[in-house]
Amino acid sequence: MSDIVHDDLTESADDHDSHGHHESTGVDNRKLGMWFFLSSEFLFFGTLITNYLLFKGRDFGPGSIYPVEFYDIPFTSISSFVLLMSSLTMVLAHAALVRGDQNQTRTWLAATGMLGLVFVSGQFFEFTEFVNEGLKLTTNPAASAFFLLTGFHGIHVVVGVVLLLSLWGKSVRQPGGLSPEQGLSVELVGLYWHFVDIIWIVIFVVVYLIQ
Amino acid sequence: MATIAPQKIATVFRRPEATTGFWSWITTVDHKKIAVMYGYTAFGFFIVGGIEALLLRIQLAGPDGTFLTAAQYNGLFTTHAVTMIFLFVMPMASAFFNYLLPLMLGARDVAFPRMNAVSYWIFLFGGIFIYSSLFFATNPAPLGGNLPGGALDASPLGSIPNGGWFLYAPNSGTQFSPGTSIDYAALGLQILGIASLISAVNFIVTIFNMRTKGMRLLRMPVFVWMTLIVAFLLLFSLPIIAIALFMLTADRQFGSVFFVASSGGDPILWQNLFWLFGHPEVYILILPAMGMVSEVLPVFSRKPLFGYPAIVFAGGAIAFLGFGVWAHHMFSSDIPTVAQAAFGLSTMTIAIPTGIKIFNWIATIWGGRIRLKTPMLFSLGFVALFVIGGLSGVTHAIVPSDWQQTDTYYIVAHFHYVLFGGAVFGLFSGLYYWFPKLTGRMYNERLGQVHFGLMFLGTNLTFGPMHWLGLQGMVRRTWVYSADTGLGPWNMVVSIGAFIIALSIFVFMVNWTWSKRKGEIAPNDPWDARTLEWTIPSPTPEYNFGVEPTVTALDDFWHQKYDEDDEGRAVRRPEADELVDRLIEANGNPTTEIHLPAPSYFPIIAGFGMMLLAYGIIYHTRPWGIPLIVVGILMLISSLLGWGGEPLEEVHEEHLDGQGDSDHDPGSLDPNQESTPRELAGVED
Amino acid sequence: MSQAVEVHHPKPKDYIRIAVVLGILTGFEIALFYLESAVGDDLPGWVFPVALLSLSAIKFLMVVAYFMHLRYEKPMLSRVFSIGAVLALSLFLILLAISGQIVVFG
Amino acid sequence: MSGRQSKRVWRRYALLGLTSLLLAACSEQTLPLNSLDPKGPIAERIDGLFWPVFWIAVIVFFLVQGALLAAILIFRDRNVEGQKEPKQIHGNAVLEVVWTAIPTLILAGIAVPTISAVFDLADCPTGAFEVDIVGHQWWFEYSYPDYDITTANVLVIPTETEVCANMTSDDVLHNFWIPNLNGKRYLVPGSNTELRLNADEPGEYWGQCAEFCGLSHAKMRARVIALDQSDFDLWVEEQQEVPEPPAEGTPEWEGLQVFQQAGCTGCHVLAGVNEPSRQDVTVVAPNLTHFASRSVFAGATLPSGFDPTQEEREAALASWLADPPSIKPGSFMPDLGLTADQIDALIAYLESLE
Repeated sequence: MSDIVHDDLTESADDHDSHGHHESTGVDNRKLGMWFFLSSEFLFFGTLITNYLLFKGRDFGPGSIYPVEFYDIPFTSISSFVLLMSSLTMVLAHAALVRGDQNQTRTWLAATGMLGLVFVSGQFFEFTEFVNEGLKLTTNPAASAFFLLTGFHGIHVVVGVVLLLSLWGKSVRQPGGLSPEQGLSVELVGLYWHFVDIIWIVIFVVVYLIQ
Repeated sequence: MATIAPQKIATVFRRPEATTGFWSWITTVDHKKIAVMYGYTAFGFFIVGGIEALLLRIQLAGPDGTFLTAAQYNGLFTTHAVTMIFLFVMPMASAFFNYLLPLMLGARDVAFPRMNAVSYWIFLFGGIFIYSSLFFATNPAPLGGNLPGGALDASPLGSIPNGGWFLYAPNSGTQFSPGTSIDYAALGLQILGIASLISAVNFIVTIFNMRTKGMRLLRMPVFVWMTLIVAFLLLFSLPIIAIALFMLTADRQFGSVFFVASSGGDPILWQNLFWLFGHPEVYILILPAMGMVSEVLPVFSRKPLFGYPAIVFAGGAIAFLGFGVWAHHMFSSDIPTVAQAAFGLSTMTIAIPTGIKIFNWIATIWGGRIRLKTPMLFSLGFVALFVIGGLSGVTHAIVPSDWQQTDTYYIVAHFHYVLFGGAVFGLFSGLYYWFPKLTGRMYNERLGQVHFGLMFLGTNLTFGPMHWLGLQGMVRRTWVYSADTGLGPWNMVVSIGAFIIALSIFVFMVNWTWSKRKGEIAPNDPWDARTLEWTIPSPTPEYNFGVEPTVTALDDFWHQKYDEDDEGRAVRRPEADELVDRLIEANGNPTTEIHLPAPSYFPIIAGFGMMLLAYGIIYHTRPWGIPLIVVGILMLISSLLGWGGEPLEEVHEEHLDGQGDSDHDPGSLDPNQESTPRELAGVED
Repeated sequence: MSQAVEVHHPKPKDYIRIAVVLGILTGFEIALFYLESAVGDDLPGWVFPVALLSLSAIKFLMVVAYFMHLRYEKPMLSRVFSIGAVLALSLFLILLAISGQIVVFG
Repeated sequence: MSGRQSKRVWRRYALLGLTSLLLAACSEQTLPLNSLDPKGPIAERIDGLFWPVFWIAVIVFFLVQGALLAAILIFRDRNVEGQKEPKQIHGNAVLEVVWTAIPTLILAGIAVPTISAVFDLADCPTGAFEVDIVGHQWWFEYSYPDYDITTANVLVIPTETEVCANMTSDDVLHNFWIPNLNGKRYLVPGSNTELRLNADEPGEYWGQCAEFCGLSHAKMRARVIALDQSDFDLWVEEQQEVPEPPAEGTPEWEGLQVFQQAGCTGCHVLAGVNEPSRQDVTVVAPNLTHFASRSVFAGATLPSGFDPTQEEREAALASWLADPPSIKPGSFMPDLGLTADQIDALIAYLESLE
């Protein structure tokens, strides 16, 4: 914490103020709030990943089955790649908006949302497969932890898709496209989206690839 | 003044317009009104939790008590803890944060006023949700178990959550707690956690971003610092309990087996996760009180806080270390020896920053000119009692001693000295200190001192003997003890003490109610104080500051009033009285138009939707369960969208002095953003 | 949103380059997975986890630095973000350590 | 005003002092669960760790509270004209260092013996006398793997012997605590924990489940009886015998009929009655083979008192058999609706099971 303080001790809080009352740190309230929220999200996912790691190696007695026996690595690799690329389209959408290119913004926002949907559908398919093959939430704690972790991540993706599509809807509906201020919303949704992506980067390796 | 012009906006509801009366409270986004609602709600729950404590103490006054049944007792000790922690101390602290943060920082509101209102309503409905278990929950005996007479516990008291606030697995699982009462506790805590997480983000951003000109971080009052630290603790500890509660709810409702030992689940994992949150939670409860005491002691000693940076740093250190000591709640549990030793050591280190605070406080009053007014008495009481709690805390860091002490009344004594003698005394100190600010009137000093005297006596009579009882072998959470254990006499003393505390609280309520209406009109700066909230009229005007203050030092207001002579003694500047009057005058009569965030219906709808969602989850197997979930989610989404759809402020011709403020759920979208003057101003920068 | 900050942003081309690198790193990860299945027994047990974790850490940092443009923001935001990351990492490593013992001895 | 004020403060502290005096005076009472009354080497080691820390705490307490009180008394506002304002002192770096360093040193001093005790007391020594403890809602089951004995509520151990309890739980968390002999330790379902016990003298030591374990947590109590090695050997012999069935027509025989017909055998095991081989039985209730040899029953809650007479014992047993859930709410032993005659017969039978 003292590091955060340091910035502020050396520069006066009112350096950037010309008039009225604005952000003492020079970072928009919403953006600052978003970064703190994302920082806190590490603890959410940290707990879930830890659960999985704790249970994945335990012995649940004879005849028990483990999520690792069900993984379809080629399939998950593709959906991981899809999510990774959606981060690219997201950042392109934001870059286009900064340039003032409303058309491209619209396209890339839609593309990001679509890629997100593809990822979620893939996860839905994966879950269905697992359940059909006999791995259920109720099977054992390792299975419970797997479903809760990936499910919780999946819900994050769904929320992101909803946000993206509603932004896209606005950019289509509004005559001049997104306003510069809505650029901040795009930026915030982008931060959230990239965060969901980096969490998957970790999950992909820690849960799926490390044996 | 707030200009509220009706305007046509495409929202579900017409914009609320009331500025007084019932609807103004329901729709308010004013941090002061929200604070008042937090305060009264929290105090209401304090009375409930207190009555629960008295019932427990009646039962335990003598051996083999028959006043309560086992089910009632187990329910009452659970809800007593939940109520006092989550529904009293935390929201009461939140009331202070809400009221004081903007005032101490020189701001017109918090960073996200509507999120602030959402926090309050979610908290309120969360509390109602937990207590609705009285009427809706069930608490049958575990499968195969028999209750006296073969019947369920008939009274409503028998149906409240009864697994302890810690909800230890596997007792909290469906096998051993088959009814719905545990679900009420788990989901209720989840809801309260969401409310706190939202406020944590809000407070952090407020503190970082809403400081007035010149208010550098190290010029902020200690109370603001402690708020910041608490908000960080909430931000990083709540996610852990949120996931743990998700896991418990999933176990109970959807058949996962995280904590079901017979399926390979791990009950100790619950303990780890719970205390990873639970220990920082202790500091969440005590740090706000430490902040208030750090404000009160200097004012009533007429000296600056001794070692301001040390006190701030110690607060940060306590918070940081607080994350690394959770396993000391589990010394007799199934953790390896090396971990026991390591956590014993880390626990001991907490005593160091705590000591720094205590010593600095004593140094603050040392050499001062101590006025023993009620707020000061409570602050001094805080220091005295907290020292006892801190010292007994060190004795449980001695791991083998803790093997004897844990789960006995010795622990109960320890944390009540910290949380009642500490946190609650601090909160009362604050309530008396800022009473004139809130109401514009003075409380009755004599009654205040009677309150303090009774409460100090009652606290020591209640919690002092508990040390002894614990060492003599009285185990916690037992609804009866046998006369043979010889624990009877001291239990009687404890119970008498509890009623003395109750009496003192009654005195407080009389004082408050009477003084609020009939008390003397408070002078502008009744305590000759040091911080910005005393430079504005009392009660605080809706816009807080008529003129945005500029600060040049820590305790800026004091330095404006006082100079130092050659010896370093404070000397009141001749123009001080005039200055105070002028400041109050200017702040009470703004020359420019001030735009305030407009009230909104959506926060209360969001809070209500959250509660419906929770009911829906508990009863998802009933035909009306799923519809309830859907309605709850729809209410949540529609209120978030609706709230995104209404501008924070009404549209103005010209932007004169916009509220530094933007209010959005992070990630929610705002189609009318361009109409918000503040945002335009932001772009101009 | 300050325009002054936006100026430093990479061009779309740069983003695509970064994405290509990310894709290649993902390819490496998958390759490592199959390599471990094939020759894992001949190497010490820590080699593959360490390699995989390093690759994912690099990807993680690239996304954070460029796509979330944390590199171009005020340092304060990096600190805000890393508090959560570091805290989560250290707490859960400790938790894994003490619980791991339970598995070993229990 | 200020004079009266200070008197009040004094009175408060005087009262506090009085309270602590009373505290000391009452310690003569019989306190069977007193953790400050060690009766074995392990408890003594813990006790030896507690007191020095306690006295250090007392010294710190008086220093800090003394300073606080002195500050209040010396520097209170006397409310006189012309009283000078205080010097505006903002802090002192040297003092900060001092009051950081001194507690650190004290804590370091405390830490050394603590850590060594943690490691010394942690693991059972090899070759210790082994017992298995299983926690049930709401009673403790004890078995002796080396002697093929299973009993409940009363744990019998030899004196001056390192006893190693291997513990687990059948349902929820429990916590086994015999304050005179050692600190407490959890019983965790699905895993094993160890607790060492060692008693110097023969005697009866009281205990209590310390972790909240559901409705009747308060009634989950325990007794440890320590016997000299020779007495212990006798006890083992006695416990290994299978009791003779009572002669037909006697009250005991009638009790046995009730035992077999009223449903008791559905949960309770009794060697020679419904236990062909001990291993096959799933334990849901205490093994009653040598019921009469145990000083307490019903989760060690009955009979109460230190030295109950046979009449008191039988009265307690009658009340327990008549309505168990009223004594232990949630009890898995139901109210079987026994008549007074049946209860008398059962008591006669059970009390014959020495």
